[in-house]
Amino acid sequence: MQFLSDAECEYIRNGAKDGIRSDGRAMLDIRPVTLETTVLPTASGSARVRIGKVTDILVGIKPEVAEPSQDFPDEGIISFTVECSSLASPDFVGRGGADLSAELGQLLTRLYTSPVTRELRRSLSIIKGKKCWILHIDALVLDSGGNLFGALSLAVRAALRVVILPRVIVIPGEADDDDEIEVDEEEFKMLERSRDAPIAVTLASQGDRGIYMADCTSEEESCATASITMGVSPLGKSCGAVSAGTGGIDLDTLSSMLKDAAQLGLEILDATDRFLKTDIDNRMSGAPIVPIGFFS
Amino acid sequence: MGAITYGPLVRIDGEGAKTKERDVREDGRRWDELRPIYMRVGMLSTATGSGYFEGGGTKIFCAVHGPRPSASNYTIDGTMHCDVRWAQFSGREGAAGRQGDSMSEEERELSSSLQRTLASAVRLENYPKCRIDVSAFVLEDGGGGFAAVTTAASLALADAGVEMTDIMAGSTVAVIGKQLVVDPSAREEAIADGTVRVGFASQRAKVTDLMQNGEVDLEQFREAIKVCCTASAQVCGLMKECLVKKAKKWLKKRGRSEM
Amino acid sequence: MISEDVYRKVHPKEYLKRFIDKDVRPDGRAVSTARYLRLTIGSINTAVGSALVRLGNTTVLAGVNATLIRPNNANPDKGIVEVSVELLPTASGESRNVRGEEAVVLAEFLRTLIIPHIDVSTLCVEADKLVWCLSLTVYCIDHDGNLEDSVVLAAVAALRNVRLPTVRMVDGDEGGDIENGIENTRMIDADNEAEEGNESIMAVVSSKRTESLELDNFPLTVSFQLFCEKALIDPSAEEEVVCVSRVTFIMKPTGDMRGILKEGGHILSPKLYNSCLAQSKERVKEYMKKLQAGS
Amino acid sequence: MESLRSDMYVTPGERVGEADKFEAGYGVCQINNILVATLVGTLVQEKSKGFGTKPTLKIKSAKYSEGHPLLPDIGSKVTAKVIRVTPRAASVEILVIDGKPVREVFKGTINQQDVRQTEVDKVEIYKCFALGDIVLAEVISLGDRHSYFLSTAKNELGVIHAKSKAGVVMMPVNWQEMLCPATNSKEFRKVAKES
Amino acid sequence: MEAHKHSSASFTILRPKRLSDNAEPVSRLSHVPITSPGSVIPTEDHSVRARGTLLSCGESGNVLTATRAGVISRVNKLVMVMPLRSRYIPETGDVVVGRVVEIANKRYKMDVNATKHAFLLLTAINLPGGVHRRRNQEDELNMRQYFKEGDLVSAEVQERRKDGSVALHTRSLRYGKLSAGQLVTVQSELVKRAKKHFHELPCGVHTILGNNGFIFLSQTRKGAISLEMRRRIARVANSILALDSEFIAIGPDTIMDVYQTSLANGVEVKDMCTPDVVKSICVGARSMREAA
Repeated sequence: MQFLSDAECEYIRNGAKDGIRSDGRAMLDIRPVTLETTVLPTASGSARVRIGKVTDILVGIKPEVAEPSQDFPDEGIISFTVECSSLASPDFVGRGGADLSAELGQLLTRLYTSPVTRELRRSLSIIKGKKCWILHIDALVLDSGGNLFGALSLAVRAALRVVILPRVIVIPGEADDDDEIEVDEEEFKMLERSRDAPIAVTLASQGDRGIYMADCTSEEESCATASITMGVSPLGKSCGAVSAGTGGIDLDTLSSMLKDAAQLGLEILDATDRFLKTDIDNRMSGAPIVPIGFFS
Repeated sequence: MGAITYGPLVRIDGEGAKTKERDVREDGRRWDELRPIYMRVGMLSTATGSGYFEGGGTKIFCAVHGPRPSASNYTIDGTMHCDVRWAQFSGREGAAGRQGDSMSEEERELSSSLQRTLASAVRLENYPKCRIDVSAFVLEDGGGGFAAVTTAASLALADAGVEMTDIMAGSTVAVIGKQLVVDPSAREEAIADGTVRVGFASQRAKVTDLMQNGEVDLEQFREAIKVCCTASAQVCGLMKECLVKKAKKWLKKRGRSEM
Repeated sequence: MISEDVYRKVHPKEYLKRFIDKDVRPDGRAVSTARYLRLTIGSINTAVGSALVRLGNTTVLAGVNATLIRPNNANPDKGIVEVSVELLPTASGESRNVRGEEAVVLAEFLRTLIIPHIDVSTLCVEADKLVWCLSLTVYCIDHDGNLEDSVVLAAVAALRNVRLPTVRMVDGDEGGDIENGIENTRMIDADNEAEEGNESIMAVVSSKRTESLELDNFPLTVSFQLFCEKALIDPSAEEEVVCVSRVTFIMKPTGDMRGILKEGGHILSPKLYNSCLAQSKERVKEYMKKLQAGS
Repeated sequence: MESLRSDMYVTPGERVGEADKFEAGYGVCQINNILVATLVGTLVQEKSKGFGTKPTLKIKSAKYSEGHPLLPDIGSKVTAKVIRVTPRAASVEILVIDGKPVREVFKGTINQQDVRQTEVDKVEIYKCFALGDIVLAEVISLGDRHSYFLSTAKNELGVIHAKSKAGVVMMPVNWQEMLCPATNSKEFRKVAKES
Repeated sequence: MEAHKHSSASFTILRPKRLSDNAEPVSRLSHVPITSPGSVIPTEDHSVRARGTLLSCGESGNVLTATRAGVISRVNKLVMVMPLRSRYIPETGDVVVGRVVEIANKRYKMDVNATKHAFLLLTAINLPGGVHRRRNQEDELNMRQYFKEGDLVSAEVQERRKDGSVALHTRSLRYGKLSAGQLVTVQSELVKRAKKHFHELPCGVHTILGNNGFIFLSQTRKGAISLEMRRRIARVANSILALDSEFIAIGPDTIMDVYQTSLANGVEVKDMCTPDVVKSICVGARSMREAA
């Protein structure tokens, strides 16, 4: 966590009261996002998201055939590993990085175990109770300049939108239990239901009633008194929310924050879906994809 | 060992409960009714302050140690450390960390969540160079375990004589279909579409901690938060009674000894 | 002049000595008086057996979890009992691991005492296929001395309180019928990944818990702290810190002595030994009364 | 002026008055012009100390007697036990603060220059304190990250209880010597002047 | 309050550009003596090797090779390779902006974007009111009253000690704690050493160009900051960041050029960080630099 002097905090707070932020944005404006999918040739689906010039997240998906969990026999499994690279920031070295990684992983797990993604998980089932796809989603935080939750959820969603899974053929056995599967390495399908995947929106309050901002820079984050992060599904439902910070938020502000978060989430979902259309089309057509590279 | 674990046996599937459209709940409560609550403070001898909360099947001990010298770096303000644990047999699968050492992910998350809630009211600036340790232990979780931890921890802090600008209580609301269910039991929690948990500072009327799981409509979400706050305010009322009762006892005892 | 409080803090040993010389203890007890014991059995609904012991301020909670597992290859017809003791931060305020050593010692002490008295063969549902695994966890919630006695008593009370559901092994087909027909039963069905192949175990577990555990001739302990040629029964934390020598009598429920454990360099004279033994016998009667009243 | 009932119990967060009418005392804190209680106890109103000042509201804490110092503060008189002696300083454990035993032991340091008032440069710590001595001292600073800084410079501060090498409690002879009644040998200490 | 909120939020997604799209013609750089590790540095006799170079055995006797990528720099007979990008390397007399990270042992440890924390001794600061006296123990105990952890302080590099540590001082009225403003961080190479580092830009924004790449922006006059002034400060900040990403030296003239160009092009403040816009508004500044 970057730490600021009281004077800088005050500057940011007073600016927020006037509705202007240090980089000229209005309260709910989001910095330009740079998004690229299929950046990793070895992953089945991948995406890299950068927000502003700093926040930089890379996500790769690796599918595997496994057994479904006992509690949800007809669903596949989406498992997350988030790693905050200690190269990115000295804060990520040791405990700080581990804690943040855990926090980010928890949020993703919360988003992707919620009922809004049930159909997505069901589409990963192969044989009920016996075989399913498990998607190992590895996220790497390469650099942090605020709004990690938003960037991470966006990257995961984008990677899911373009992930391809090999076709699986079920060979019926003599008894019910003896079904076998064969993975066809030639033919691939995309995950249609990944359109259900949610996005996380974080709004941070600076302590003043009714004033809060979206997509905070790390400076703004370190002087925020409280923030809420809400998962927004494409239907505008909340699918997991957590708060952070010790300031507390009064009810009216909170209520309006939730409304704005939901609206902002829908806008982001809409914009990303429009943006990703060409990526998805390319992927479907099987056109070769040349990653642009890391230094762009 | 190659053993296959089947999970605790005490869990009974709640299938069918969802379809039952009744005016009252399984335990006969109204939808907006809390379970009977029992609270006590100051029953642990080694701690500076302690609180016990029991509501429905949920039973929680919470202890506050300190202010004590901080082992870490010099800090102008005091620091607070929270440690929330579930007993192995608390009935909450996966919540309890493995024996002995490390905390489970959930315990870790909840500990930092509790720290946030409490730190919003504790006047840490009055405890330079010191740390305050708050440790909670859930003996049994019959639903709403974490919300109750917040309540128990607040009681313990107040009992410890730690300066606070407010009293916090937690409460949970489950969304089952269209219905908002206040203070859900473990069974209701299991069948809910989504749950909303709020830590609430009653005097400042501020939400200090918010957590939502599952899937909830925006409107339901906002409504649920309001309902949570109302429920928390109710709990806060009871907490105050409990604290004042204890205070009277203390002062009476002191009055005698000073005479 | 220093006040009593200050003297107690600054010279704890001299403070205690002044009391013991007059045959009184700082909390008002006589040297041979144990603290009041409260025993609450079966208060935790989510555990198959539980007990809460309050010995003065010392508070200890024992609970038992039960799971069905595949037995150990070495002992296919024996269940498994796991014992662990944890000193919670509520008692010490230290974060975990800091007092891990003390907990490990207590756990080992408890394990050696308790395990031989549990008939693990009664925990077998079907040899080679399914047995019960009981895990007994004892949590020390408040530590005001004499954890040994409290931990052992809580563990014994919790184990005596264990009620397990009946388990019946069924075939695969039958299992399906039962699942649909009878309410409140839970099916257990899982692939057996052993080398025998794709054999699966099916069992039906009743919702009522009736089967209790065979546990007879269980151990009970009575501890004394040796100080100034005197034995303080049921020492408090304040006394434990000052004294170094400790004697623990391991007793049978009948009041007979089973063993004795002594640590520290002070001499236990035959006279003192006899007096301690007599006190232990009385104490065990008290334990038994509470155990029987609770169950 | 409104008078308060003596048995008015308050809990943390409870509003007790306005800042323009009252001063915030022990257990009361001001948040945006409002005074709120921060402790459990009874509300006490103290008359204003002089002309133009406001009366003070404070809490009589249920748990502690009034103004119970939980922590060492600058100016507190503490009783401490010496746990380490180095040529530059003596490390102590603070056991009692202003006559009240502490729940948690705090670490303190008596630096060479704070042992006595005069000839500060000539102080030899070994001739002032020994392991296990009980010392009366005063907190002069919150110190560094490990310990509070203490001083025994005043006459009435210093060693109040010490055992000789023979293990016998010694009697003070003068401000820098103590006598062992068993062996009749003298040992050097910075002795507190008994009042 | 409601008025300036809830205007529909802006959200732009960009596709990254290929490196080749951004590449500049190599010819423009040909006059700069750039080298890379292992390359032989042409030397005259009796050259003295310095940082970034290594004397190694070549086919025709000993040759000087570079150990890092950068610009070959010669001062009389001294040959060294200055890295193109590095952390800030403090030199005596530099004006820097630093952040207090720790207070201990009569000194403030300051983050100045260098490889090590610099330190500011209690004796090297001006006491409030400008009193001159020996610092006593009381001052030592009250160090937090002057600067706290997290505070931004402008200072001057007093000296680089032999052990590599860097001492700062604030013994001039223009140095000291910075308030009511915003910090912009850029690559330290872009802030050239100059006579003046404190500038009042024509738009009313006060800048402190720290040699270490920390640039502090605030309002020239005292008092409350108006909305218009905040916009200007934000525009200056974004101008500086644009220069930084285009690797153009940062000075009052270049800043103002970007500032004016962006105004003339009607670019909104918040849009000043997209790559295309950055390119277009930096054109003037670039040519200005190249002319110079």
